Amino acid sequence: MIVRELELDLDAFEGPFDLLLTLVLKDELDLVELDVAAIVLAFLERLFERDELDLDACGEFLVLISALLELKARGLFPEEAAELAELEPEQAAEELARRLAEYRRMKEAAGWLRERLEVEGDRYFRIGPAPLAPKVEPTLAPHDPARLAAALRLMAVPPPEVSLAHMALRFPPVVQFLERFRSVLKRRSRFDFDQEVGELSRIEQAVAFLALLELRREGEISIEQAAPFAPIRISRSDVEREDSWTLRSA
Amino acid sequence: MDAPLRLIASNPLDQLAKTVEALLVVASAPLTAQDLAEAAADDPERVEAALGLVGERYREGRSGIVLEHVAGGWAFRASREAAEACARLIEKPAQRNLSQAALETLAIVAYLGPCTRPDVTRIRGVAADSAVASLLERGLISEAGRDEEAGGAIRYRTTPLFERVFGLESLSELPRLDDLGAGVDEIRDRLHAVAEKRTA
Amino acid sequence: MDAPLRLIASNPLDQLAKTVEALLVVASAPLTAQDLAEAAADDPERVEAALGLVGERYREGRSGIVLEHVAGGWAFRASREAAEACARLIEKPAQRNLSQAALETLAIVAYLGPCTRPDVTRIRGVAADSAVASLLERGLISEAGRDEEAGGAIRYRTTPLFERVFGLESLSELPRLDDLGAGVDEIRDRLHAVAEKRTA
Repeated sequence: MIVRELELDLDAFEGPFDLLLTLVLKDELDLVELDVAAIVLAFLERLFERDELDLDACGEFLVLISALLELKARGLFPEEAAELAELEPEQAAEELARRLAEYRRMKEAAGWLRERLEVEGDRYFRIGPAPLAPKVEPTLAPHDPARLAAALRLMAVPPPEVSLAHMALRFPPVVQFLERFRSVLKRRSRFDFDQEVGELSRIEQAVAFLALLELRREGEISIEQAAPFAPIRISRSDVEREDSWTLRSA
Repeated sequence: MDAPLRLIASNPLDQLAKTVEALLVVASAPLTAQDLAEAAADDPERVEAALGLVGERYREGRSGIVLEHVAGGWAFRASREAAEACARLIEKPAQRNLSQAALETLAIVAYLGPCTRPDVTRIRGVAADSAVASLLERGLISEAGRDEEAGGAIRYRTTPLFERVFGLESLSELPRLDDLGAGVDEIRDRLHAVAEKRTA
Repeated sequence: MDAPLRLIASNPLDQLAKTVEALLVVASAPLTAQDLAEAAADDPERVEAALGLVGERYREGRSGIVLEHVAGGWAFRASREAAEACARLIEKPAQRNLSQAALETLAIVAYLGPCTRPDVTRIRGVAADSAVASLLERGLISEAGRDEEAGGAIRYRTTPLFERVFGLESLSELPRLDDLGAGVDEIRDRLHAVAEKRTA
């Protein structure tokens, strides 16, 4: 299965996956309009139509969809979202889900408004004053000048400072980990993923994992894990050839 | 009050209905029965009765002018039969070519209003500046003071024009938020279905 | 033109009169027979005839709505009998108040001296066009020449009426804002800095 040719039929887009990526990269398709979950579902459904697990396709898909998610996440959490940084990862995940649900509701409400417009399109009201309405002499009640001072003071209230604490939520570039792992593999033929990234934040670990998938896709490494949640072991591909055990044969 | 009693004697319901017609034809926004009663210096119950007469006279199909209850009040509009002619007359009604971004922003302001631009940005995930500007220009939203807690950001709310354009008697006619977001459940269900297949 | 000819057959005069009623009730300026004919996609002579029917229906004494021919064309107005009620309607207490946007614009013009619309927009962080228009209409600000440096934009200053409404003998009696800065320039700089942060 070739992931780039995966046919998608989404609200905002219809066509192959690679065209979608091109449009996103050229800024011709707004990621906010894009339902990433629908892409994942389309891929999973295609995957389960087949009996065998296509690991190459899964790896490629994970890299591509992660990149999309990363772009979308950056868009969804601009600097204003500083308060998220103070949350525990589980709370942050819950907050993410809540916001996603909130946005979906608003999107549906927008759809409702659009339908309403179509139904109500043939009702015309006058907008603005009547042509021959009586003219009003502008009369104003006395005002307290303190209100003017208060209005100006309110405009001088600085907006909340953008906290730098949420930098942890930012995504380090994948390439940073590609280089890091390549240099580790120059010194050692194998390493243990958890040991290498144990000190890092969750986000960094996730990006580091993406780097692993990318390296494997390029054929530079092989990945080995004895059981779910067991340590992930990484070995250089030239070493892998010496061993008989590879992920592909597993 | 004495005055209304005196007026009732000299002002039969038909006369009051004419006053109501006059008030509605010069008003630039829907008027409540209370507004009409105050302007007509008559009592709200009699105004309601007069509105019944006016509504009978200006009902769809009977006249080119139709009385409608909208945006919490009463207003005259053009009959639906004349919609095409009105479209030719009024070049840019507030509702033409509303972008998806503008509609989403409008939905957020309608449900959460008054709210600020950062509020809209937080939910939509992209800056809402141009959507807000276009809604302001169309008169579908208006400023509603500043949010002192959010560093003096300007807050926005929907206008009576919004209700008129969307044919709502009030914001309470919007669908309940609990009933929206069905897509969220659907995705969850589909994910569960896939997961079950997998373990089967 | 073919289309109007075809329409004439299917559109009896009474129908056209209803369309004319509809157009007049949504218009915000008087409409000429030509305007009405174009919108109704019918011919001006038939529209004149239809206007005769409409004028008969909406004449003084018969309805609260009266068709009137003024310099610019045809328009509906309120009947003379309803003049007092219309005056009460339009003189609403709400009109006597200033919106937050108007108050802010007024504060900027009063404290910082003559300034242009772009100046006000820069400090408020949002366009001030409708606020400026309403303040001009109420006579609280007036034009004060053009700002040659800012591409000839019109500058505005407060009026004597402004001083009367706010009970000031002169602008020097405005409450002091020492907490915001030592002088006008310092206050302006501070407002600019905050506005930039807010819109960033």
